[in-house]
Amino acid sequence: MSVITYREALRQAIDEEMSRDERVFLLGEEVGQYNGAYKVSMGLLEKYGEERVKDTPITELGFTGLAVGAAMAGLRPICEWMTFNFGILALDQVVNNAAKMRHMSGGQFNVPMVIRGPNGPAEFLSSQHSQSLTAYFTHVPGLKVIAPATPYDAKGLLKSAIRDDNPVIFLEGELMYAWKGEVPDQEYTIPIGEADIKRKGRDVSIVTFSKPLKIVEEAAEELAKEGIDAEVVDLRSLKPLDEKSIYSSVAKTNRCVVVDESWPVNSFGSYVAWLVSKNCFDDLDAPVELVSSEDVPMPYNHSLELAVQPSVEKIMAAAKKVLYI
Amino acid sequence: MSVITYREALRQAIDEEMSRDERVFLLGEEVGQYNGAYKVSMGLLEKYGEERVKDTPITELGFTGLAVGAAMAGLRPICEWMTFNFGILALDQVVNNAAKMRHMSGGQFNVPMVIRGPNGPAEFLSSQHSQSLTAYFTHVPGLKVIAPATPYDAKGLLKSAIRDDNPVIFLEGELMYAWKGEVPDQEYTIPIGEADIKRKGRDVSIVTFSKPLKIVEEAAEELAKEGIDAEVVDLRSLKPLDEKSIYSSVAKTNRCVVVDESWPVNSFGSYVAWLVSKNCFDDLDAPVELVSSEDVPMPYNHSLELAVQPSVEKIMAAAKKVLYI
Amino acid sequence: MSKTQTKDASKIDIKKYDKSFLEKLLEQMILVRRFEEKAGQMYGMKKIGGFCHLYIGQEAVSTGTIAALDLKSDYVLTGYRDHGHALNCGMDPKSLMAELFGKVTGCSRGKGGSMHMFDAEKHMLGGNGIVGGQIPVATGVAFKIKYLGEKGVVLCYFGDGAIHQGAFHESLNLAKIWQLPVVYICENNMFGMGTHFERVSSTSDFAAMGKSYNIQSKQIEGMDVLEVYEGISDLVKSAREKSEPALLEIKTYRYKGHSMSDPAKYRTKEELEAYKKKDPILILIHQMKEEALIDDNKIEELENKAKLLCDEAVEYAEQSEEPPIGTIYEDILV
Amino acid sequence: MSKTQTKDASKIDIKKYDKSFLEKLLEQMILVRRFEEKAGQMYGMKKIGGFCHLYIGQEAVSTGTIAALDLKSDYVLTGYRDHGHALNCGMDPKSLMAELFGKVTGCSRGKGGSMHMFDAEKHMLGGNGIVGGQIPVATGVAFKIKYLGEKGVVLCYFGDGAIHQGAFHESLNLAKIWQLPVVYICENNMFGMGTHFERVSSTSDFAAMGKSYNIQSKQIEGMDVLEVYEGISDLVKSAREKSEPALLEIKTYRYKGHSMSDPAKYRTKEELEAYKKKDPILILIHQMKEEALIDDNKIEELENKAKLLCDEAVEYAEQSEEPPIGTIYEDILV
Ligand SMILES: Cc1ncc(C[n+]2csc(CCOP(=O)(O)OP(=O)(O)O)c2C)c(N)n1
Ligand SMILES: Cc1ncc(C[n+]2csc(CCOP(=O)(O)OP(=O)(O)O)c2C)c(N)n1
Ligand SMILES: [Mg+2]
Ligand SMILES: [Mg+2]
Repeated sequence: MSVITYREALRQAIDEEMSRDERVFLLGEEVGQYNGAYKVSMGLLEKYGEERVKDTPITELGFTGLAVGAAMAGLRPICEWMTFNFGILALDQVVNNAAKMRHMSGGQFNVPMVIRGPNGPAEFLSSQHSQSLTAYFTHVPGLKVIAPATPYDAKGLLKSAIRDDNPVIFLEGELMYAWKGEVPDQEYTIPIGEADIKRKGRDVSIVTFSKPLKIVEEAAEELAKEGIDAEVVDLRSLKPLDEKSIYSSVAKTNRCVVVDESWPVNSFGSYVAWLVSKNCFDDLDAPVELVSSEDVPMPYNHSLELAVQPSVEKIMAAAKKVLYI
Repeated sequence: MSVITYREALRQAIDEEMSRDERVFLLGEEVGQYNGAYKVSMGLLEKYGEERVKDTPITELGFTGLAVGAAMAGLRPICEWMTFNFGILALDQVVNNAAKMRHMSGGQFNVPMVIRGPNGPAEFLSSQHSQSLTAYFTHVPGLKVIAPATPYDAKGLLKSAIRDDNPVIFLEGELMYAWKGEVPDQEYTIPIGEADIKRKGRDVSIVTFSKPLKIVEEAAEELAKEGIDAEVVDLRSLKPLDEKSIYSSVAKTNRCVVVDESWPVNSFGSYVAWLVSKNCFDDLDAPVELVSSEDVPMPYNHSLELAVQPSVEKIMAAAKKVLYI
Repeated sequence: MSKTQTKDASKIDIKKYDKSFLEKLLEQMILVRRFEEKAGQMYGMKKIGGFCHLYIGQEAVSTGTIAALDLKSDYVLTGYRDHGHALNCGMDPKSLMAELFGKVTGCSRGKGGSMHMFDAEKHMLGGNGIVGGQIPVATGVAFKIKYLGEKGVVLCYFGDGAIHQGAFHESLNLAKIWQLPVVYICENNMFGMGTHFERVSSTSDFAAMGKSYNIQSKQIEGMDVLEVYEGISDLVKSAREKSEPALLEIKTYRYKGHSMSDPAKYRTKEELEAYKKKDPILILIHQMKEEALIDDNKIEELENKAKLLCDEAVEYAEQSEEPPIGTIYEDILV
Repeated sequence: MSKTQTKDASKIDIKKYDKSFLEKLLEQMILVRRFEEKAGQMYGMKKIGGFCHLYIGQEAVSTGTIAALDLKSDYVLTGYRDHGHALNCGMDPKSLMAELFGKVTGCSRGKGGSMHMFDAEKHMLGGNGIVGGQIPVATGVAFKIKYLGEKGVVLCYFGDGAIHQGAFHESLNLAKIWQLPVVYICENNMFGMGTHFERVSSTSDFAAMGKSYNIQSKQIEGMDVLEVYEGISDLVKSAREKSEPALLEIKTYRYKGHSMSDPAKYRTKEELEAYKKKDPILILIHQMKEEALIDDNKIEELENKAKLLCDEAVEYAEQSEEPPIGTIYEDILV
């Protein structure tokens, strides 16, 4: 085991898969000479050359569509969006081509590509640059969606995503790149579609994914100090979703809080909250709570932007609420 | 009262507002000389001239952004998307500019514009042309979202939308344009944000909006024959959402089915289902059911496309399920 | 069409071509024409639903351009008006008609319909319903050719309406900076739905668009299939040999409305009749006859063959099964 | 910069300008420079966070172009590198600095930050963080001018990186077919983040892009503010008088990294030093001095004034209140 950053875990995954399979290539803005806006692709241009590490112009729609075509024709592109905010410009190619090509062609074509980059709120960036767009992808059939929160999960899942024959949306986060964690020295992959219980507990299930995992874990620690034993369910994979792991946790705790840093209205988190409400109806001792960002655009001012997002306090309050404390 | 089509109701609303306020103009593909792909704008070019009825090139991103700028600067554009499927190309201008301009400028600029056109499944069009993208808009703070299902509601709400100082997304449907209904001969508007109980009932609340209203009403009739008295709550306005009307209906019936023709995963319908699960926790005698489209792209074959979508039978089955029948 | 007109129109010396090559071009154009007529008829009988965009009038474009390809290594992508391209790629009329009927034996298993004809083997990569949506995708197919060091070329078709879409411009820039072997073909049939292209375009020479990216570009007439063939050939050659993109605007005309539901009131009968006089099938027959390369018997033979293929296609489609309901869950994820 | 170089660089006869006009240009450029230096300093002190894109080196562009406007009827829109444009529109440095500090007294009430400077009264319409996102919006502002029969012009700024975005191309076509009074200004500072424009562009003369839309287009140098002023003036005039769009590429250079977090390793020190010799402030001072239109006292006076304004701005920002938490629910819907 080595302790490495989330950024380095991603880099290793890409590096290993590029050396394993020549059809894998990386494209995006600043991925090459600049080594990535967030340095995820550090050193890859040097190692694999300009043929396989492509700096693109700032044309998200164009280069994402190019990746779709390359994938249809047999390559395995990793398409980096500098941030998912800019991916909205490319959404047509994702929703109408990547996700539907196999369907429209009656199963003749696969689109084995990964779209990855930071999603969700960062810091001091105001509303156009700080938003979680998870729901735009989980809503659409034909895509897989992954959102790991630790270096271990990130590496193992990114490798699986690159090997997957479907279009996979891989959600990272600016503020997560520097996070550290243990990663095995030998090769491994993590299957897509399996949640991970990050903390075992009996009193309340806190279900989350991506960046909020950290504050969920902190909240669980704090709750423990108050004698409340929270179970932390990290979804990791949103689509396909490991419903079983969620339900068996809730069957045990009878209480559920979902934490998703997206806006609340039809967020993926709200969907999970409904799934639990419906499928654990007889188990639940309290309504499922959702801790989300406020339904407002992200302000630049730091106190405001913190106030807008989920926090340890808000998660603790929600946990206590479902426990009627 | 006159009986007119949904299409004609929309046309009247646009016509009346264009003659009331010179700043109102209409732009989009084929809205002028062709009188609209679905003939909503019939006769408007002739009446208002080329200055106020603008045929655009096929550049959704460009002309939607143009409408945002015109609105910021004081006009009141009605921007027609030939269908919402094509609006994905314009989404950046909606999410990052229309919805956030007021916020980013600290309240200095309003964006009084309406984006309207058919959304949701039509017939025989396969997956790129037959999808409900409601969730893409309801998810985003800074937009209002309206989805009326009768000529009366369409006219009254479109007039309110045009007068509203915010960006309003107005969802119609190809298959609804020919629907008929009574509309007053004198002028009226309907306030945005009020649900309408389309049928009173005691046994189960069926909450819906847009095109599914029709099959919900049919299902209610069928259920009535079997002695089940369904209340039909037509949301009409999704954002802002009239939660009170939903909850008071459920408080009465203790059962709830939500019908939304979108894909299920984090659909607006699933959000409403969660809201009800949470806020009517003590009232509910059964888990809230969601009747949605299947989580698959729309096939061309007609039997398949019908199988994919909500139907009278599916709604009846869900109603019976929550009644444990 | 009068003889003088034809002579004026044709700048091409037909004598340099093999008779069999010319016959093949004619055969293909006749097949496309008859197939589309049949599709229109079946639409009228409600065997086909939804949007159905016929290609009648434009046959010379896809026939003349695809004739320059070797579909073992080359590829074709187009928009929703795709029946002609599909047939010219050698797809079986049966699988097309069955697709139009929504049958499970259709090329896309009844999932795609008129706008989504695909054939992986024949290198026909669709069939795309979003105006301009196929342009970046085609660019990506060309990227794969270059990446793998293959010798192929991609032909990417779209209409005069698509040329203003950002997707087109972003693609051209990518294709140029990476020198990708793709020929972008703008089939300018004068209208995007009901809109004459001049009402929404700032130029009437779309070659200018390519030139601003330093891409080899030209505008040609598209009613004479040989003119089209010659117009594309050098572009295909330089794309293949030098790995570089090109843009070709081909001026053409559709005889029918935009789709089956469009009465096409936005143009005059006279305009339509004038174009019908420049009919691509008539032009080629006329040219071949002038050089005694074809006679009426042969034409009748080709017509009969096309008719038979189309009749068989309808019969096949009629008799094929509907897709089982369970297939709604198939063809989504691998 | 050596005298000969300056003479070569300047094709402009400075004598035809009023001294007060020239002083105003100099004053503005100095103000922008000192403001940006102060912003950089405050960023280092963590008073400012996030992306902060400084305009140092490019002053002549916004100063020279906005000098040709009448902001009672004209409008300005730009991208995220917007402090210079905001100051040149006459926005108060205090409201800018307060915005950078995230204070409620900022022009955007602390909601927008560096990338979102807005002033409805001064006709500064942002400040947009999405590369190319402002281009259709600016086109819409020009649409409103024409719709209401006003006499205004819109200047729409963006970078060399933005010019490949579909949004740019779609806008140019719209502006041309509807003859809208907007001048698109590509500030080509050679880099989009770390990417030299030649690596991602198929042309090194972006005027070609405009010409393909039959839009009046030219490329000029952007280090001499008078050259910029003269370059824009006739375009503004024809936009205003004939209601037609134009495209102006202005070659410039940014001295700092892309944003505060970019060490700019992708370029050489020599390149940077060479540009610093063509510094827009130095050039104008040099030109004015040669004609005895300014002396060191006056320069010092302008410098002091700028310094004072920036110091006051910082003090104002420091002392302003944080926005109350409840304001998160404000400024969203009317
Ligand atoms: C992005 C998008 N916008 C609008 C449409 C609706 N639409 C379908 S075809 C068409 C006209 C296209 O014209 P053109 O590109 O000239 O092709 P043609 O139909 O003439 O072959 C339009 C507007 C669409 N399918 N996709
Ligand atoms: C659509 C979009 N893609 C990517 C980015 C990230 N980004 C911000 S600035 C920038 C470079 C832009 O360069 P240029 O247009 O030349 O402007 P400059 O920074 O040189 O002023 C990039 C890639 C963005 N903000 N928006
Ligand atoms: Mg056309
Ligand atoms: Mg630049």
